[in-house]
Amino acid sequence: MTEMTLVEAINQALMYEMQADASIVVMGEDIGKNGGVFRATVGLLERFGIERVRDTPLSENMIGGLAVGMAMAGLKPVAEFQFMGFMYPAMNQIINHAARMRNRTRGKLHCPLVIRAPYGCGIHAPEHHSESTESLFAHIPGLRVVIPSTPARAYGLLLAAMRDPDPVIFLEPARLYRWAKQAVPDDGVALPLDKCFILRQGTDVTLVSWGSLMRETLAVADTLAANGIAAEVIDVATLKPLDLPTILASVAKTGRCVIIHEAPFSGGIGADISAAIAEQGLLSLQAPVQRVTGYDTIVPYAKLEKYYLPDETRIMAAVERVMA
Amino acid sequence: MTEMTLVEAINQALMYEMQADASIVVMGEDIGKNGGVFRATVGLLERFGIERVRDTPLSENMIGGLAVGMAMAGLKPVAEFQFMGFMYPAMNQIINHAARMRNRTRGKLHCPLVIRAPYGCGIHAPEHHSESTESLFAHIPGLRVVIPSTPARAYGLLLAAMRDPDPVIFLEPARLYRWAKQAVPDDGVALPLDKCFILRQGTDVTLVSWGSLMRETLAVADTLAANGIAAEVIDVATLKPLDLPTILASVAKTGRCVIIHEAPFSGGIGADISAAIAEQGLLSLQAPVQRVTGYDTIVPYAKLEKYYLPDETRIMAAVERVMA
Amino acid sequence: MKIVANYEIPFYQYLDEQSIPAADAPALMQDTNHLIRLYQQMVISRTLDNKAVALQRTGKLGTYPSTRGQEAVFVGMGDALTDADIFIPYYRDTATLMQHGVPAADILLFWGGDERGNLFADADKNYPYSVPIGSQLLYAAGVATANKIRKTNKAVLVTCGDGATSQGDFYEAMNVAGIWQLPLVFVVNNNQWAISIPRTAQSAAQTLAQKGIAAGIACEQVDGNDVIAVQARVAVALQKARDNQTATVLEMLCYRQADHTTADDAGRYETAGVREKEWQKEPVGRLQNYLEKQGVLMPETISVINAAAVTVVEEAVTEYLAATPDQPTAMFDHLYAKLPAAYAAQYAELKMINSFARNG
Amino acid sequence: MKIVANYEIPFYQYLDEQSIPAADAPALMQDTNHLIRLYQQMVISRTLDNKAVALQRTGKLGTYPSTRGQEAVFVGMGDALTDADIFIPYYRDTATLMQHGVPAADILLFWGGDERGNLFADADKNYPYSVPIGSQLLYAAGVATANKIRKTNKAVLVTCGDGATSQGDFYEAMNVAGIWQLPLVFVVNNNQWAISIPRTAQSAAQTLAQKGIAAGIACEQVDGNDVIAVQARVAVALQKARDNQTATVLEMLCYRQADHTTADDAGRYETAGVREKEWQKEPVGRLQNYLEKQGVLMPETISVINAAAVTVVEEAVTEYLAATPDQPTAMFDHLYAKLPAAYAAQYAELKMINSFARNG
Ligand SMILES: Cc1ncc(C[n+]2csc(CCOP(=O)(O)OP(=O)(O)O)c2C)c(N)n1
Ligand SMILES: Cc1ncc(C[n+]2csc(CCOP(=O)(O)OP(=O)(O)O)c2C)c(N)n1
Ligand SMILES: [Mg+2]
Ligand SMILES: [Mg+2]
Repeated sequence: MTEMTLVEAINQALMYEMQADASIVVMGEDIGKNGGVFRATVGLLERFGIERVRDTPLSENMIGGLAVGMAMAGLKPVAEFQFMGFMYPAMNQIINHAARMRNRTRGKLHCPLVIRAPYGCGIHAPEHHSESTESLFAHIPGLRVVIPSTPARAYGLLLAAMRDPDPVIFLEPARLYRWAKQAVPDDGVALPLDKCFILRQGTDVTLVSWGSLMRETLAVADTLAANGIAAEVIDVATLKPLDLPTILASVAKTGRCVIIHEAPFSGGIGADISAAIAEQGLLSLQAPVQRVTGYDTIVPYAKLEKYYLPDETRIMAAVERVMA
Repeated sequence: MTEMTLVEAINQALMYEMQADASIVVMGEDIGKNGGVFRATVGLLERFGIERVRDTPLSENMIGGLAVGMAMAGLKPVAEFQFMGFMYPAMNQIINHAARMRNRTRGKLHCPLVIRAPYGCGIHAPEHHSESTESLFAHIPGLRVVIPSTPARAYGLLLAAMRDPDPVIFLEPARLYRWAKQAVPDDGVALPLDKCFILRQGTDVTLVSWGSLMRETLAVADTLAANGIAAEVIDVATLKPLDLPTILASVAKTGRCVIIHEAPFSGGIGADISAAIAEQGLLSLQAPVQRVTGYDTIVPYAKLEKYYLPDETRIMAAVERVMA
Repeated sequence: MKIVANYEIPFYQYLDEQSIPAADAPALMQDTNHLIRLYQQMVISRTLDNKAVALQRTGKLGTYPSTRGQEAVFVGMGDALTDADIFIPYYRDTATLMQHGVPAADILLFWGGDERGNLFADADKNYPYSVPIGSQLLYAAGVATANKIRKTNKAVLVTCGDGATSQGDFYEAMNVAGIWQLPLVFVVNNNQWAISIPRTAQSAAQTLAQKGIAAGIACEQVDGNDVIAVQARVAVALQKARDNQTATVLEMLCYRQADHTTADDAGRYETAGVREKEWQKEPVGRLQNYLEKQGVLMPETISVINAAAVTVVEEAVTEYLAATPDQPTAMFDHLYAKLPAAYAAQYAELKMINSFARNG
Repeated sequence: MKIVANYEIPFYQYLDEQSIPAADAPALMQDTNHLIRLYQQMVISRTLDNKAVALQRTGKLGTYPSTRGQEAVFVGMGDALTDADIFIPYYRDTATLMQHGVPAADILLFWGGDERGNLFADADKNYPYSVPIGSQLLYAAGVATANKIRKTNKAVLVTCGDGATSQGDFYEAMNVAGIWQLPLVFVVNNNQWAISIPRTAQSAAQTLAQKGIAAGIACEQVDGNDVIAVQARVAVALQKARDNQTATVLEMLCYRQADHTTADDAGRYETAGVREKEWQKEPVGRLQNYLEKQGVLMPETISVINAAAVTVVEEAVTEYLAATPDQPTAMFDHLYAKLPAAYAAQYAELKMINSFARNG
């Protein structure tokens, strides 16, 4: 079985599902001949042709609108946005139409579309190439928001997103695109879209994260294990809807929780999780929940971005605080 | 002293500050001769002329961009969006430029603009006229998000917004525009932009809300008072930055807290507040914090919207839960 | 310096303000039965419109946008559309929807504040109203793209107002329609106002039609008070869309003979006398005059047509007013194909509160 | 049917591919000193560009967008701009910025991933780079509006690429510039590519210039490999902006003689041989030929110009590489005029962690 990177797994999922489902149309800027700026769509044009692999004019609002229309008219558009920081022009179509069309028409029309975009900092790219604004979408009823953190989960979750009858915002951690390889069988098996993944069982503390910071979170769990502390590690993966029961059950067991995300603190999804733990699990908590997040500021340009991103030191310090 | 409605207080603040500060330019759709669809800008055109009271072409993205440019070039634009549901096309300019220009240029340029929009449901308007998506802006570093709930606070906070050197999203509860009148001296005195307002002192429970639901929240406090329960009532008013110390101090005193907002539950700012109370005030809490919010769905059209909006019954039920 | 490109904007009018036919008028000008059908539809449209305004005034309908004076635009389009075409309206297109199969009662239900007023929505025929100005133009391009990819040979017709042409959406939709050769017809209902903003304050472009030049698509201006010109030019554009897979933008010149909506008061911004002057061009009388001069429309027939329109409208009103309220839980029933477990508790709470309300 | 509007798109070229001057060439064609200055600036631009690419390849610079082959566009504009004009660049406009007063070292600092590379920003002269494609066009309209309101008599010049013309922003900015009569000049650097998407896939419009017709503003196509035409037409447009408060859009035809950025590989999508063919039209050689044929540019002078350019660039590189790193806390220092108390703890944490890092 071939080992592959996260971005290769994305590609494999697109290939698989385009083959399986003729209604899928992949589109975006530079996704055709160029294979996408991160090479996620490499080979699709050659295999499926220009009707189904469509380079678009340079307009994100238009891409959003096209996707909404195509979805309503019987196709399954999978639109790539080059970076999450360039999704904002499409917010109107996403919020005011994609998320609402099923409800508006009481089910007569719906918007089975997938919007893919790399997100997150740490790749030394120019300004606006480093956003983690998943909160903006996770607040919108009618959407699903999904963030994979490994090649295998990227494959299974993207398949699920493409098979879901409702709009899915699928955010890919650019920093992990080529980080580690993993065997990803091309078996067409989708993963559930509203379940957290328990990556490690543990009894002492629950570490909750998603996307790019799963890497540091797992590293911290390793260090803790070496020190005899068994951390339970949860990859939230689907941010909307949020699978709180899995998280709550874990914290009920461990009594301690650290939430780690890259997005700014204020309005981050960490707040939803921390609030739910406190409101529903108050009695089982042995220490206040700790959140380790991006700062409430703008991700710096390449030279300083490493100071923005939560690292193992900051996560470990938080673990120490909940264990104290 | 004249008693006036909230929307009249907005108008008074605009009048005052345009008189005081020649750099203020008010603009938007139908804000000139028509005086704004809610009449917030009535009389401005006649008094200050078409250079400073500018009806724009029908394009929100353009209004956002114009405001950013005008602000950088030495004016203080105050842009009206007709409804919050029509702000999304301007997100790109707001998030990618207004919020970042000062940081990007290390202070050489900045964006002292105010974006005003009515928000919230309950006015029997068509779809998209009922949004409460303040969370989307409150997550963005570099912005301020302000929501008044009375004529006097609308006046004082809007003055403060117009005097602030950074971009302010100023959301006006449409449901309260003409609800109650209040004496609002035209004294040009601004209110602080990063402080919660304690509307009532109390020792038994803290009720935290903002905007349109302050009305129901205060009504519940009245009912509670009649039953011998002293509720402390806080109008958060500025959602970004969030004045947590005031809220935490109150909850430290009362040990119980109910947060009430109109926006959907998931990703609502109630989560930030609840999480902070639990994380920082765990020991003083006598019951888990309760949140009473809009449902995680799309605000229904006029006929059903009353079932969406939290009412006194739902708030009271939550109070009973924390008091139990 | 040399000239590398040249463009002309044509204006089509087949029946002028004095109801005199133009020399180049299409065959439709002689097709009496067809013209009487158009007349009838305009009468129904105006009758429904008057009724809707009255319902709103008495609290029986929500905010409503009148179509008064714009009947030729909506009816001409509705007539040109075939059953196989797809229609994507903005919020003012009630007449076109009715001609394209939507019951008048649904239209009232929508403006009454009930999502079930959108139940006509159908990917193969009519799409729901769009309230965010201009946004429908982009998803219309998506619908046209899907139909092109799926080789359905359907034409898509999408509409917007003059104000909407200032949105980037309008341009972006035309641009992709041009480069992807989409079977898409854009109709701009230029009723001269976007709430209080006159057409002349939206753009320095001499015509709105010429905006199509920016996208390399065909563009025409049409007398929107001349239902014959509207019908004929829309029909031609739809045919080109079906046959050649090309896009067209048509600007219809008319005048909003009413406030923007029932929530508006045009008295604040409309110069006195303009509306009355523009009324000389209004479409219903213009066609009626022509048909009368032709001797094919008698006073008795007009009475019959008016009475029939009243009947149609009254039936719709009765049906609308008889509609039982939707369930509060409907707000969750169609949020997702299947409500995620995460929202089950909210659903249950809403249901419980409401059952109390019903019982209590 | 009658024709109600007519438009023509002119194309300006004063020095053709064979370096032969046109009959209608402006006085600039005879102004040897001025032409040599233009030549010099293009040489500096190309020298800096080569150096920047080399720095990136050796890990000393971040992703960088080459301006190779587009020197006439940027230098022609930079020359036409006066000190009193305001320039609003997109991300590729390094030469124009340099001519308008920005030190080359700042440009390197920006592409090195340091916000201080934007320290030239100044509401009265140059605005910072804009990365979200097309967005600068709208705030440029805002800057022009402010200057018009403030009666500064300044002209504003804003630039974008061919790909950017597909954004609604482009159209919306032109539209408001038209209706508000803004002193604003739009220059489209049509280098034929938006990353891998050719100009021909962006729009069915025969020229990008004609997009201005949609906004009722003047529009021209210019040979963007002819620095004389670029300079002259931009100068005329700026003058009209200052004198008449009117907007113009200029499409500059050139060719991107490089990958999109150093992160791109055009080999994946660019047809072999096209770049070489287009090189026949490139601007630096074209002007050099002309000046040599005129007998005003000697091989020695060329050597001197080249050497001087190398010196300018080397000095900038030295300064850039010597820049001490910014403080991590800088990410908070300019977030607001005064950091709200709510973020003080985060600031303190960041500062503390960093002081450990420095000490430890
Ligand atoms: C994006 C957006 N902005 C603002 C509004 C509020 N609004 C409703 S109708 C209207 C004017 C539309 O004018 P026009 O496009 O000419 O259409 P008309 O109503 O005249 O038919 C405005 C500004 C809206 N619905 N959507
Ligand atoms: C809104 C937005 N979408 C996508 C990108 C990614 N991107 C960077 S440059 C570019 C192509 C721009 O082409 P063009 O406008 O022709 O300018 P050029 O780079 O050729 O000078 C794209 C798609 C971006 N920066 N901003
Ligand atoms: Mg109109
Ligand atoms: Mg280009």
